[in-house]
Amino acid sequence: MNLDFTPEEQAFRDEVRAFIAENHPKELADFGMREDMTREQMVAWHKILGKKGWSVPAWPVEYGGTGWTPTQRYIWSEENARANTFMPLPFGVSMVGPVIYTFGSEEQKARHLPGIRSGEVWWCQGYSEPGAGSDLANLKTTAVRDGDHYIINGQKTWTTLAQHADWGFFLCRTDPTAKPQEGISFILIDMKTPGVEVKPIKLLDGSYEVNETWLTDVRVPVENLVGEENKGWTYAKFLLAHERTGIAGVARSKRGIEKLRAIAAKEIANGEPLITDFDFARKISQLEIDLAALEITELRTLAGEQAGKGPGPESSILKIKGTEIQQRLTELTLEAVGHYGAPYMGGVSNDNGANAHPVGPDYATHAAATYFNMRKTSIYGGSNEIQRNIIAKMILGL
Amino acid sequence: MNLDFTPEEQAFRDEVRAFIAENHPKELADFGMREDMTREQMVAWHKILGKKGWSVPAWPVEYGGTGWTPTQRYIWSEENARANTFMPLPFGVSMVGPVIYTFGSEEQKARHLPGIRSGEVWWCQGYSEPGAGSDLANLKTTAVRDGDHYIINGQKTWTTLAQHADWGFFLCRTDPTAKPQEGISFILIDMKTPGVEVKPIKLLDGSYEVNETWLTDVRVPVENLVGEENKGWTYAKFLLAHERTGIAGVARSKRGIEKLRAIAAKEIANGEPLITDFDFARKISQLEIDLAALEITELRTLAGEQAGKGPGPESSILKIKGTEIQQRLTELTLEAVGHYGAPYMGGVSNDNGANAHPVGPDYATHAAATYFNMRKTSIYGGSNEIQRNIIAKMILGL
Amino acid sequence: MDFNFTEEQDMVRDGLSRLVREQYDWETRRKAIASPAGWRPEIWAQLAELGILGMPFSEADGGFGGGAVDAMVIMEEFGKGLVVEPFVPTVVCAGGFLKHAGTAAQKEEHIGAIVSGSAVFAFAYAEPKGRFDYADLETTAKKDGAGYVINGHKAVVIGAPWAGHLIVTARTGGARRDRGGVSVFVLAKDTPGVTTRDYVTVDGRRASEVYFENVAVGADALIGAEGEGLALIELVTDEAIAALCAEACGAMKVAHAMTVEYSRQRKQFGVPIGSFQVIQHRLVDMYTAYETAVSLTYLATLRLGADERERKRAVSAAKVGVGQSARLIGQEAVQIHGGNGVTDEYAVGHYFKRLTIFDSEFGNVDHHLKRHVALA
Amino acid sequence: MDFNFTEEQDMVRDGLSRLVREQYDWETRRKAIASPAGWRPEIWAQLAELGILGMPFSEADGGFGGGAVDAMVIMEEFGKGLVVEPFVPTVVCAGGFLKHAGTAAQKEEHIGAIVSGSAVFAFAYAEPKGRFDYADLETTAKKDGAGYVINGHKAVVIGAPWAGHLIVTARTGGARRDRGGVSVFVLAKDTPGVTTRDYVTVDGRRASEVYFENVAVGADALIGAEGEGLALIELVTDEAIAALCAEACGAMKVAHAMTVEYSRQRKQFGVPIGSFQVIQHRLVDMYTAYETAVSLTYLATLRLGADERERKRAVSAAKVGVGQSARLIGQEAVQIHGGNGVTDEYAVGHYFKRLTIFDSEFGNVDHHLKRHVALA
Repeated sequence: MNLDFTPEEQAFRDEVRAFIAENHPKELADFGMREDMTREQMVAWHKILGKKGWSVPAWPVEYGGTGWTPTQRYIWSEENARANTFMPLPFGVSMVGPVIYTFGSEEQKARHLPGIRSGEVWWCQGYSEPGAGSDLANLKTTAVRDGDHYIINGQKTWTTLAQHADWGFFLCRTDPTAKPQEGISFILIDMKTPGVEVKPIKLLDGSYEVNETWLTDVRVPVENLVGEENKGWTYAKFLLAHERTGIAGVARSKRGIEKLRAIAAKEIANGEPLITDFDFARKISQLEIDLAALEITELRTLAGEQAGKGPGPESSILKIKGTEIQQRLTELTLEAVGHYGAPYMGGVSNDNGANAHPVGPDYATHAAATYFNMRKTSIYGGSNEIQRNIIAKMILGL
Repeated sequence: MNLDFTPEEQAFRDEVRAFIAENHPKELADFGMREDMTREQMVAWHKILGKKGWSVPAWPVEYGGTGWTPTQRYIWSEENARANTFMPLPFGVSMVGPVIYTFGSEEQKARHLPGIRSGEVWWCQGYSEPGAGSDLANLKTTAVRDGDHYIINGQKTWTTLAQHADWGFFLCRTDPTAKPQEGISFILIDMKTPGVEVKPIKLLDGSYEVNETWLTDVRVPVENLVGEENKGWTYAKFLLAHERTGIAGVARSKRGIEKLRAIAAKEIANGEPLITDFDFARKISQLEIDLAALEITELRTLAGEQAGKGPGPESSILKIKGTEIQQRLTELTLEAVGHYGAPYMGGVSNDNGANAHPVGPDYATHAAATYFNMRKTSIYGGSNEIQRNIIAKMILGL
Repeated sequence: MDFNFTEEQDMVRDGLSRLVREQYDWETRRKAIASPAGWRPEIWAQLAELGILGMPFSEADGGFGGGAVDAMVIMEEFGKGLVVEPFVPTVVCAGGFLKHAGTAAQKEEHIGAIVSGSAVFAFAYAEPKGRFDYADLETTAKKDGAGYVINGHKAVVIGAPWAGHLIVTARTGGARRDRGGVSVFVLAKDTPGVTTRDYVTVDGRRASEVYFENVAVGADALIGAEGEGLALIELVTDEAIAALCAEACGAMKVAHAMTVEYSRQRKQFGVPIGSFQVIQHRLVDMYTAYETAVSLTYLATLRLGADERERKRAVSAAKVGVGQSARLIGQEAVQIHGGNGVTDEYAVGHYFKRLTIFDSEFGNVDHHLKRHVALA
Repeated sequence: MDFNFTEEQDMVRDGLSRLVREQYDWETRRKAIASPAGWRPEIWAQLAELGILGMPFSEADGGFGGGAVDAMVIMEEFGKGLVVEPFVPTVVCAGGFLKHAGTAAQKEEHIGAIVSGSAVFAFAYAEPKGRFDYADLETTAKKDGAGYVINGHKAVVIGAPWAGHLIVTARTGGARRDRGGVSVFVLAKDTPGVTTRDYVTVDGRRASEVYFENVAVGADALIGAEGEGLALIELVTDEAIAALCAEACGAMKVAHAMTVEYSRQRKQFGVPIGSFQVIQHRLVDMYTAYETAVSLTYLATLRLGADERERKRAVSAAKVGVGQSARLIGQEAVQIHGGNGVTDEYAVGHYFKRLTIFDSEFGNVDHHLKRHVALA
């Protein structure tokens, strides 16, 4: 048992660091919020990694994965966070990809995996519905078989970045007579199909990153069904467990703490830099300690996965602690900027009163918006309350 | 609306202060823990107040109450805490007394209220049973009518200070066929009746303040039934609401904070008195702020009672916050004494390895024992979880 | 001791409550804060008519002889409706400076105008580098003949876009952060040399960066004694804090009530989420936090007239405790609302945003916990 | 990076686990700690036989060449059984001083005796006024010919009633709290001038106040260089902290498991309390706290060999995080056990007590949060 890198691991880190330094577009490192980026900017790094063969490290090698050890994947995350890269979005890489290569047909693999790897195809997730948040079993969207098509009707919500999506994966009820968790199917939909309508939802921070998606008599070929009909719940649970492992966000939070320290070094409180105020420094230290614990917990989980245990209910801990830390970090950052948290500065797409140019120091510009935005993290991907239910049931046996 | 004392209130405070100064036995002020006191010492102040007519201030005047305003009762608590008096125990004064004068017969009032007022008769409470903590509806103790007696059988637990008790009030099931919360009766039992057996329970801190009480074929005259048979649940709820108002313990906690400050002024941390350490001082300030809020909340509740609202579910807030503050206070006190929290020093009655004489500074002697002992406060009198259930149901309507 | 409101206070509450209910409904508010003006002068006129704007002034000064408790009653109702109109800057802050230290001429000139609704003020005290230290001023007022010349930059001046006048703090002497040498001035916003950059705040109000470039004012612009303004600023900001705490209590009450109601309506797994014990206990903890905030707001309000140490300790206790409650209630209200809680459409998120910004006004939780410790 | 235990470590764990299960059952433990001796030398002998006492020493010194991870494995098992025998004072502390800085003669004299179980040590570092500052020493060791004369009073010396030898820290020079001038000595407890007052601790161990009155020791009693002992003390106490954190993890694991089991058995309102969602979520938060503690214990243990700053930051992070987890788990375990949790009869309360005292050993949460900040 040890935490040191082997010489091989050090060499890998150097290789990764050099690759990033040479290939990552410089301008991408400077965005404060995703809201300010174009679609092209958001997929730029993904495409570069696709060419390099590094866009889907966690996938099995046969489908384009890198075969990296947990330590290598840890190094990869660390180095990307260090360079503030904009990593491939999870909807294809971490969500539908694993479902397709695990449960999909050979045709589906051949058709969809290359676009996910390369970053050419943008995916979105159609799980939640207005009446069913974390309670996915209560789905109302229906897919009715009509010859070799499904006719899909319903409304999805919180479809993140669906405004850019080429394809979506949707949970639809195919057997309305079955028990709530049965009779659900996992269906891939081309977002350009007639009847698919995407309407952005304005969020608290002024951004438009989620959408309502209406499906009205959408005709989808039956070959877009993944796995077996009515078994969608199984795939959805598989996917949620996969989604949770990435959600800890340790490397990004580390970088966030560095930025917070830099802000606190510039802000003056009672005549001295805020960072020299013991009380504020104490709160940063507490956050660092919590994050150090999370980091080791994640590494232990990854090591367990390598030893053959799949991502299990332990990943719920990563989700809970990871999001708590992200939220606390943004809260402290807002606290650090003092009065300049108040000016309203959303992203470029903001309407309705956002200030066109930043007020106050650059580092304050997005502090409030980021704090507001990050409240979502304890709600989405299975709310933290649901994660506790999962742990209580699956780990504690209650 | 104001917080200042009127001239009349100031005069009352002076009167109370003078009375305490003249009449409170000096040696009673110096006990660190109840465990070290004899029965006579525990009732000494009660008896003095009984003679003065101040032992049951909150009772209706016709039964011996003082008719004080909420402000006067506040002053009374404050002044007693200031002098560290050992106040009358609640079992007679705040629990069974109000039940008797509200629901009891004239005979019961005449027989029992004088002894409660004077402090001559010591009462204990027989509510909890080994299988039923905060869930009083699950009582197993039975009272079976046999002519003009009840024959009572069962086991009670957590009967506080029953080892000294002359009388006890017990909840017993009189109709085994009724629904759980019905069929329960409120019965007074002379603790010298054959078949009553009291066995002390050793607590974590080494003290013996609670007991198991066995009732084996105990014959109790039917005139000891309070109110109607099978209506005991109503009286029990009435009593619990009464019990909660006193439980906030604001005045005592204020005094506890003063003592904590004095300890922190003597302890040396990194070469300076601990009280000058910002981090420790911050924690005391936070406690003071929480206590100030609780104090005003209690005063608001008392003012509401005076305006005709009886002690309602709001008193659950006082119980929750009051016990949280008491627990936090003892936790900080233990923290303050550093290494000298470790020596084991229970009360004089301790056996089993407690150290015969204190180790370290006097103020450290009871720090750990008090911390351990106070964990009970969030459990007894209806656990804090039960209090939250009550608020959710009675105030929030959930 | 007395915890009852007077009949007049009950009437003020009822009247304001009606105004907010009838004229400050959510859609109307949304449109108003998104309009170019960002507020509704007609609401301001009605507040004047109802006597709200004159409430805290003495009858001798042209007001209605109310006090801190009246301001508390008013602010709680404003909090319930997330009212953006600048009562605190105008009535509590500017009004406070004028009534505590204004000359007869200053009172004559300004208080009547405030009471009648014709004058709106903003209080320019914060600076880019001063954070919560009222004495950490880079803005200077240099003696120039009988008057002063002001130079500096004031940050996040709430309500300034709507204001005709400013109260400005500036250093007339002493070194940075000295208690001595701080002075307070009143001046018209259109005084030559004053420029502003106006913007929207995240909680739906308007604010400005205010720049002073060789702004010449007369000796009559000075409020109170030259160089001795700090104690006055501390008094007025303590009064403002008590008022803001009352506003926060109003906002918390509504956020909590909305969340209780939502948890009754919203179903998951076939039952209302309010039937889950975890949600129930969290709603209870929010309720307890609200009651705690109300009690501390009473304490601060009722101690505004006490001696300095007692006043400051009570006010800091309130800013700490109310700030902690506001954080808990705001965050939990959003969490229990789930996805809907983070949308712009649902009102609850806006209560959360207002409660968030409340913390940074006149010193946050940490700042006031420090002040409380220092006065132990 | 590697998170696997070696086969040998797994064997050690299994062996110790069996010993605790078979010979350290609750009733036997209860009787032993209440006996006049307060511990069981026969257990100590078995630990020697199993090779546990020699584990962290190099083979050259007569040990079995284990390291910090081995100590972690051992301590976790001790924590599960609330084992009171003095492994930390003897093996981790005394052993640590000897192996890091002992002379060949000192090693020769003491390490073999520790490994064989014939020598028991206590570490006398705390003082009535020094709290958690190892350099705040009133105990002095004055040079006297070739040797030293020690005077002072050491507080709450864990395991001293059972010890034949003491490790003592004393000031040989410098002013109070100076980093320089601190020295470390080893001496027999029966050295003339050493007196003790023995007592029981709330977590079922034994400790002493140790008084030194003109205690003359030879030059060979000094461990390491005179006056340069502080860095050595910091290293050894960091190792002790990592070991105690592992012990706390073991105790937390059992306290949590007991509570989960209790919540399955105990009924209220006709159903197991473990079916209430509030209890479930609190058990989950305890579980999460436990996992956090384990991770930080790994971090501290694996960083004991790192450079000083990194080592101290990791160890302080662990003492903070494990201390916070210990508090949460101890308090919640008692709360969920209800009345039974506060009785002497139920084991859970004793885990709570041990986890409580853990916080004050070698610096509490606040102390280590400060050290963490200072090394940021």
